[in-house]
Amino acid sequence: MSLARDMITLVAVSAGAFFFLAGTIGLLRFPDTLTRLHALTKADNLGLGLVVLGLLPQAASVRDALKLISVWLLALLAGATVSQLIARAAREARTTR
Amino acid sequence: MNIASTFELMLAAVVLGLGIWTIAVHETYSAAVGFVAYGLLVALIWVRLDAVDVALTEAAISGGLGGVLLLGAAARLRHAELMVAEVPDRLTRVSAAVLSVMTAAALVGAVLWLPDSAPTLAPEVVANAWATSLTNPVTNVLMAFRAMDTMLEKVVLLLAIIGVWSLAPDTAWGGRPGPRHRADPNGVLVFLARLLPPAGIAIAVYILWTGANHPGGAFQGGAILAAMWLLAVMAGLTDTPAVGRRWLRLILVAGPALFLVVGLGGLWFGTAFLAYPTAQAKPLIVVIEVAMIQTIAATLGLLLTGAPERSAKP
Amino acid sequence: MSGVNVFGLYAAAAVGLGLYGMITSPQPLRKIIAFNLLGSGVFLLFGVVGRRGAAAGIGNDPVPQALVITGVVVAFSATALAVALLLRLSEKASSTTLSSGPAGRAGSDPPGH
Amino acid sequence: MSDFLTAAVGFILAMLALGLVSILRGPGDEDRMMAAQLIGTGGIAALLLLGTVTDVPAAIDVALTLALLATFASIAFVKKGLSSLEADAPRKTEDR
Repeated sequence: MSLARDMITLVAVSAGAFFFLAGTIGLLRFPDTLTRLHALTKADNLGLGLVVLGLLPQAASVRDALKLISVWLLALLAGATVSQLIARAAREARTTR
Repeated sequence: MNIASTFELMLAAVVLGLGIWTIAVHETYSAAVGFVAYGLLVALIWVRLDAVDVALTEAAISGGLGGVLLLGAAARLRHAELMVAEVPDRLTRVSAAVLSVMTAAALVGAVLWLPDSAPTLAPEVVANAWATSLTNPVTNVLMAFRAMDTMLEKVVLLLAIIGVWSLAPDTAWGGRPGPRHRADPNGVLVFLARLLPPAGIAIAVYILWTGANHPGGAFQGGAILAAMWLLAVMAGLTDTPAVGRRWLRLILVAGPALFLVVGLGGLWFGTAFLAYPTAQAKPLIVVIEVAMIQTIAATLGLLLTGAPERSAKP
Repeated sequence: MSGVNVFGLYAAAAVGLGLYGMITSPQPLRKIIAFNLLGSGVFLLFGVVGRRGAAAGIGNDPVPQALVITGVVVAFSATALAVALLLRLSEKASSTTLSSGPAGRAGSDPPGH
Repeated sequence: MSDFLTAAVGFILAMLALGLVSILRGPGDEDRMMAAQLIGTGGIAALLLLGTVTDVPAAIDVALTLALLATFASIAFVKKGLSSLEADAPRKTEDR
């Protein structure tokens, strides 16, 4: 049982780390603001989600597990809305520049 | 060198890099952005130092609210600051560098040569925890053993807000601080500002409540409440209140006033100023904290919005 | 324990950096930011020393922790007051330098109105 | 298990550092606005892993606070980075 839990953690956290890697490569390599924003919000939010998924089997209680999930939900909400606002700011800056 | 200490080196390096960026970067707006990132990341160091109460405070007050305060000022001073070109001469910079390096070296010496097991008050705090029946040692120190410090700190907050308000120009005396924000009522920002504050308020109340036995408390919860209120203000959902309002002033003094009343009650009924009767210690502390979270949230939020700028009458 | 010393060394570096920035930054706002960095270094020094005082099942001496929490709030109040003074100064004098050089060169109105 | 999670914290911190370098380098303010967003994901992931490794369950509460404050800071970045305060104002070329 403990082994199975550890396996889930191992796989999910590794996958999460991979998405953080992908997001960072995107940030470093993509040419302009909008594509970099895309790399940041999509890949990193998925990475955080997988890390949360991997930590769920290690959580001490149901309450901790629920809090972990709400951390991810908050991050998703922030990613979805803030990225739009930043993208608009970027477009405005490009048209007025 | 094992994995754990490599991670610590890396965390210290990231935070140091942000610190250097904050001091060295040319533009003030970028420095303020760097400082926000710095303040949020320092919370990780505090978690590693096993001081979660401080981690919460640093993340909420220092990084979040303090960073945004500096950022707002940087945005408003942007045009004025570009004009300033008087960089200090070489001699000043070199002597400043020498002084800074010497100070840092002295502190490094202190860190390295002070005894590794420092004298500690932790056992005494634990031994006296029965007096309040709270199990979070930091809350015990803040609210009971050193309650005087915490009460005076509320007075400092009050003095700061009086100082900020007294900078208002005559035309806006007692008026509303900050500009009136507007946003598309069907837009993304308003959507977020309607959705996030309920969750934020629930989390703030949870942080206040859990502070009795686990890390948390009125400061951290109050800072979250202030951030949620400012979010609604930035989305144009609500306006800042005119600072001359009586209800507002009542909220601002409620926390320290209740603290003072309880303290004088200790002098009257008990043995000393701020001495809680043991049986009622926990309810009294909870009542003070509930009053304080409102005062703290209002004070922090209003400190961020600054001096009144618009007349109270629209 | 050696790992925690890394943060002690970093805290000393932050104090040095903040001090340097406070002396050499020409803009007052940068001085305020540097002051906050210096403060953060001092708080971390408290944290490292408190970590060494871990005892009785508590990972960090609660008394310095409480002092740091109080310190963070007081530093925030001081920063808010300093920023308000600075904004008012820039409105009044249209210049944010602290030196007595020729004032009135900078833009008169803060943006955002 | 603990070694693996510590290594994961280190890796995510390294990614965070590289990402911060890229974001802070700019060139524009719009790029720098992403800084708080990056900490809202990468920093929180590192924090949650760290809390599990060092057995500090309250780290999750810090993560909740960070998530809220990072969002707040992001909105402030967007608002303050623009010359006008109308970050989300309706305009003619809106493609909603």
